[in-house]
Amino acid sequence: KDYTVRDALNEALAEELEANDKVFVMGEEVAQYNGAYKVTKGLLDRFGDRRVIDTPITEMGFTGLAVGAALSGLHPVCEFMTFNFAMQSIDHIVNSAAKTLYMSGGIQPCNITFRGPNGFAAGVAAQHSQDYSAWYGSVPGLKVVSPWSAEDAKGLLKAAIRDPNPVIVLENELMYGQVFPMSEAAQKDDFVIPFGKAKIERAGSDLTIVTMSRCVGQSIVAAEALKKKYGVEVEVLNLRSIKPLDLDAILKSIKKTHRLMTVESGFPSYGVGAEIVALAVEYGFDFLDAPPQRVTGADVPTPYAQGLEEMAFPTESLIENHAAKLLKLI
Amino acid sequence: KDYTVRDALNEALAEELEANDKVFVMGEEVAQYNGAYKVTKGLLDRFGDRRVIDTPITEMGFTGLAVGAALSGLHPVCEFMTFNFAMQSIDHIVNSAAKTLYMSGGIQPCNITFRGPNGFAAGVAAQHSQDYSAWYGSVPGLKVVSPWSAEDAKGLLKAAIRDPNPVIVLENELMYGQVFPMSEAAQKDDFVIPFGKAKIERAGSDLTIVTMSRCVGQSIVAAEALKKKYGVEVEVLNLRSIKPLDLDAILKSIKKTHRLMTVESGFPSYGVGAEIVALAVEYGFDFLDAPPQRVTGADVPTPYAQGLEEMAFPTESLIENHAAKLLKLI
Amino acid sequence: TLSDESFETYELDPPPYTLNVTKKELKQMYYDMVVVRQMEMAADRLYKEKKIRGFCHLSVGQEAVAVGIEHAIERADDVITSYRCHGFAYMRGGTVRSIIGELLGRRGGIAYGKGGSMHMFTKGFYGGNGIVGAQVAVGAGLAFAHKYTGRKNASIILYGDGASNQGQVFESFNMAKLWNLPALFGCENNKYGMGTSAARSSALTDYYKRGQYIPGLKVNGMDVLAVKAAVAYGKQWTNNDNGPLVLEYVTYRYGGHSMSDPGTTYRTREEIQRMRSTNDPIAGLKQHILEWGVASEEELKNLDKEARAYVNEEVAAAEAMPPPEANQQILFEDIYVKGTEPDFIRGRTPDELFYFKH
Amino acid sequence: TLSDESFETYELDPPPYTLNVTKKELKQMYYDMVVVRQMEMAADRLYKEKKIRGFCHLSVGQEAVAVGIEHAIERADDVITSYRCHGFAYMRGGTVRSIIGELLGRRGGIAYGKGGSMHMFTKGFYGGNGIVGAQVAVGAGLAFAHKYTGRKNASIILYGDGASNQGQVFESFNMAKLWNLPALFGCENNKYGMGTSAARSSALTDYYKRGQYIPGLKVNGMDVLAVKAAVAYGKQWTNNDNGPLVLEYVTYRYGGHSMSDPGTTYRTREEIQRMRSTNDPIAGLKQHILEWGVASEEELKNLDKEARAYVNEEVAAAEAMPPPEANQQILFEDIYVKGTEPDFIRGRTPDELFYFKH
Ligand SMILES: Cc1ncc(C[n+]2csc(CCOP(=O)(O)OP(=O)(O)O)c2C)c(N)n1
Ligand SMILES: Cc1ncc(C[n+]2csc(CCOP(=O)(O)OP(=O)(O)O)c2C)c(N)n1
Ligand SMILES: [Mg+2]
Ligand SMILES: [Mg+2]
Repeated sequence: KDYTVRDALNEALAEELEANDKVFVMGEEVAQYNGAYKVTKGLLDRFGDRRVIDTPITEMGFTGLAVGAALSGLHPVCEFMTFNFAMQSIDHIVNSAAKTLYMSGGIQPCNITFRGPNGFAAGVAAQHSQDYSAWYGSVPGLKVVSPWSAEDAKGLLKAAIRDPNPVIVLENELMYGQVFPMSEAAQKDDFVIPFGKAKIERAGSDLTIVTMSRCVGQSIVAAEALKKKYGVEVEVLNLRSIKPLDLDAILKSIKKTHRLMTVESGFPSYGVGAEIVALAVEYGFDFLDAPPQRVTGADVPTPYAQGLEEMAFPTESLIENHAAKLLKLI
Repeated sequence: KDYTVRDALNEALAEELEANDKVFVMGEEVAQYNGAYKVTKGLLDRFGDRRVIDTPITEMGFTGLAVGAALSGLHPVCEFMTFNFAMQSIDHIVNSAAKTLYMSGGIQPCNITFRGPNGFAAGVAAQHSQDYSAWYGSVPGLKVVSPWSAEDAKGLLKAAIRDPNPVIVLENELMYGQVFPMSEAAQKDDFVIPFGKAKIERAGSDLTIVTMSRCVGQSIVAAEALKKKYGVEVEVLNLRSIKPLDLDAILKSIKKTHRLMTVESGFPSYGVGAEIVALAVEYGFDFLDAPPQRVTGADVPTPYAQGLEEMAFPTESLIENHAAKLLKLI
Repeated sequence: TLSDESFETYELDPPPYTLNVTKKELKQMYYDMVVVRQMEMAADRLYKEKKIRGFCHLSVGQEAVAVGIEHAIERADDVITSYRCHGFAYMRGGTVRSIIGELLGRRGGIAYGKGGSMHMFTKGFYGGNGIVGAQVAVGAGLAFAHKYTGRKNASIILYGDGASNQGQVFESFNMAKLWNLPALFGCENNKYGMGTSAARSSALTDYYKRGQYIPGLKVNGMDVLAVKAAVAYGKQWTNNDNGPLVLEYVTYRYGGHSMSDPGTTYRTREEIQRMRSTNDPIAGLKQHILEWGVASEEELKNLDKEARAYVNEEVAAAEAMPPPEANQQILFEDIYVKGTEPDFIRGRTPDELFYFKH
Repeated sequence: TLSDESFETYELDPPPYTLNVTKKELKQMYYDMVVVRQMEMAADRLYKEKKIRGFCHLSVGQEAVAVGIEHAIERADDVITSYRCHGFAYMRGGTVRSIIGELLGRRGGIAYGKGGSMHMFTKGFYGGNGIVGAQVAVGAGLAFAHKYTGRKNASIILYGDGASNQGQVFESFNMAKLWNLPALFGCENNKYGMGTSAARSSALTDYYKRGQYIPGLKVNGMDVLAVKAAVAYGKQWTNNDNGPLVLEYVTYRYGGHSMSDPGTTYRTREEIQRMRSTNDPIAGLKQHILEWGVASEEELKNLDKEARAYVNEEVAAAEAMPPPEANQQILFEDIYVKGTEPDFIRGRTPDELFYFKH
């Protein structure tokens, strides 16, 4: 059966709401409006306004409130209309949610899930386009996932809700409408994807691309083109989990391909790719036959005009082209 | 003449307040209390309460207000008692300050300086110990500096105040009381240090240590010990500037030493070291004879107990030891 | 003379209910409102033609706020608002061509195609801000700067009924009162924040009272003259060093929240229809103009035509403008102030380095 | 009977000025306040001996707040406060040994040496929060959870006069009122936030009125009985589904803001002396106890002694406790819930990897 990513997220929420009364969904426009991007569609009708709650536009306040509810034993799913707005409440995510278990010496857990679209969308300009993967990925006490496919979306979100720690689910608005096949297993209500395990979406022997979220699909397209044009086989590793990172999978792949390229759409400096490359050389320097390189967003606030916006983020052809360069095919 | 870092910062502020009426200082306890860490000591007495302003404890509000004043043409110096509290207002730093010039197509500059202590201090536990270098370093539109010595502190802060862009000055509480010699030139009121240039604090030929802030001093001590014990010469590069990074200086040094180690006290994942290592291998893979490696803080919210806290951050002996390992001396 | 229902006050003497306006200004206000509406309708059309990307928040129904404010202040005063900013950008001196050009992502747009619908700036106009509530604290800073430099100017700070709950609004109120800043906070209450009605977002929907220790003034935001009178009074208030004021402009948005919202799932079509037919700011002023014999029906029709022709021309000119060239030079300009850029900026790959010539 | 000056109200009927307390409870309250003070004084001493590191915020002078609150609520109610938390941690069931142990960074500390002075948690006590104002929104969430699960319990949410200006306080007020949460917000007004007097930080220093649309109750926070009465009344109020209430506990901190602040640069020694000699909560209760013949001077002296002996014993026990072993096992435990950790955690170098055994 085919699912959009949106459907998969919606199903994950519905199943978890159904399974556990401690789970509730809270955020701006999640209830009556059915979600700004319709991810929570139908949940209010089905579960009522005790479980599906529209908040005022007060990110800091409702994030703190959700964290408090989690400390008290509930399992909130806190939606940010986009993660850009979570910058107003990042203090609660980091200081109130992520650090409390540790600061309390282990006596005060915080089972909460923060979710919403992350990164750029189409034509929404600088303030609505930032990618926060690396920021959240740096914070001990958090787990951070970034789904690509519909299965990823369902399995990771359900795992997030069940995980007793604070988990950040970084979705992607441009993926909500994309359709993916969904396995029988994934359609069941017990389907979860374990954190910290990357998935080989395309096996290959000549180059490892480590990537996440929307860039996974772009990288697969690029890999197919590279195969067609040059006969090379690129391995595409879908990270799924930003924290913890699957170091094993990365090392295993570069042991095989001896070449590494990362693809992400965040800013280039201090991003996800930097960490992957650093880990790869710290632990796998001798496997590498060529300089590992990063394909990223450009170091610029996102411009509005389409032609400029396109230059600010990786495209399939850019990925293909840079991989070909790295492989010295061009 | 000898200066503490605190004196150097204080002098920088006083000189810039003196030089330009558009400059004012604002923050919690900066005026009557003379600063939580006494960096602004005497400024209220000297410049009055129009120029040196105590704010309520409302980081988001006063940061936004300072940004507005900057948009209007003033040159605010906005102190955070520590950068941990700036998480409450990071939206203004990123979305209101850093991105506005670009979003406006270049017509609306924002000359503002954000400063305050960053990173861990002694025994202040998880919520008061975070290092934000990599977060701010990732944001286009910002410049980010991190002084080590008294000269750094004075020259970089003055350059920050004069720079027409938003600049983040990441100080370090543990350094405020440290004493450094200050050159004649640096004691003058026209002394500024250009952004984007790293400084070789100790020249060497066997290993490059790229580091910043307090870790510069620790790395120098480690380098001296390595020299004594093993006769090796370690080059210590003080980054000074986190954004932009001095890629040239890093490459030049590894071209000479063929080995790279980074030292910082932030969390290990997605930190400053990752970016340095990634740049080094992207652009200098072939110069490197050994895997570049990172020495960082541990991936843990900062614990209170002293023995644990010590395990959470690099020490001189840890730096020495890991460098010796990297050089295969042990 | 303004209607009795123009104002309600909170710990404040009401503004005078009489107001001197020249015939010329009345016609100008009428013309301005028509231009703003025409411009927004052009944007609506262009959006539906897929020529405008991303978000696009229109102010149809709310024209009296932007127009009334501008007619009460001077160029040296400041205005700041949210993403729903086209009308303000126009009234602050932006041309329709540059505004529509921006929506179309053209190099000749008001932000050179970099900002889009939500981010427009011009002299005395500080955006066009995309983060709900952020502009309130920034706006307090504009007022701070006026006071710091001893200028007798007001800062007009606009935010929505939804935004009014943001904590930084209260933080700004507190500082503005403590420091006696010349800030005219003003909630543009259009009854909804996206799909959430005021009563579902706000424990107290008397937005003009929410300054608590700051006097408040509620004004009929569908009446451009009432808006002008209120803001003129407010400007006087701050000029006299009375500190901040919290205004509430009661208005209504006819369309959806943004172009992607049909705007009819959370309110009835009747409600919208009723507002349009009984409260429309343009129709309202028209009636006054006719009643007071300022101009004839004929003359107003001509003004309508003139406005429409002007907007059409400007839109055509905007459509004719080229987009910014997609090159690194243009992509990377204006991240930093010219001449103070780093040596280079990194693009998407290690090869995409753009060096500035200093 | 409480003094006439115990309360002031805002859109609220005042609580009864009479209160039934057993002799036993009065003595217990006295004892509790003395223990808290002795504990804080022990912390002061240990800090000066350099046995306590970092920040250390004491509540000497403010004991009646923590003690009065606990005597008005049940274990199943919740309390949350700032870093100035030792007294609350004790009243919520933490032992002096575990609290002092925490300050000393011992494994037997209430947070196993990981939290230190600012971060203490126990059943029904949610810290010990270091970020000014953050606990207010979190506290609203505790109230939300009570309501969600249908429990008739109150959440006592404490914050300072300085913290009261934080925007999220107002955001929390708004949600609490909208959703009718059983939240007893309470500003512990000790007149200063660090070196800033209330009037320099707050445009309205009537903190009990700052809920605006939430009724308020100001209570003499130097009178433990008034605090108990006010909180009992508040708990009744929330139990009756009346929603939130904003309390103000007017109190005073005798010492500096934290151990590094002498506390005498921004206020006069006379002011401190006056508060100590005329308003001390322990002396105040003592007088009542004597007046009402609850106990003799002798008995109270014995209670004092008992409390001091207890605290001394506990402090000695705390000093005898070992610090946590400095190993990776202990360093890395409790970052994540046991059994749900990642495979490994990275320490400071690529070699320092700690693997969890799942
Ligand atoms: C901090 C933040 N949260 C959420 C959003 C998404 N958002 C954009 S507009 C809006 C509604 C605002 O309503 P209101 O303040 O009433 O202004 P109006 O749109 O009615 O003019 C929301 C939720 C945002 N841009 N910023
Ligand atoms: C967000 C934030 N800003 C600043 C600080 C530093 N700080 C700690 S306590 C304090 C004063 C708080 O005063 P008040 O709320 O009155 O509480 P009191 O200390 O008097 O109990 C400040 C500024 C902080 N911890 N968090
Ligand atoms: Mg609205
Ligand atoms: Mg206080």
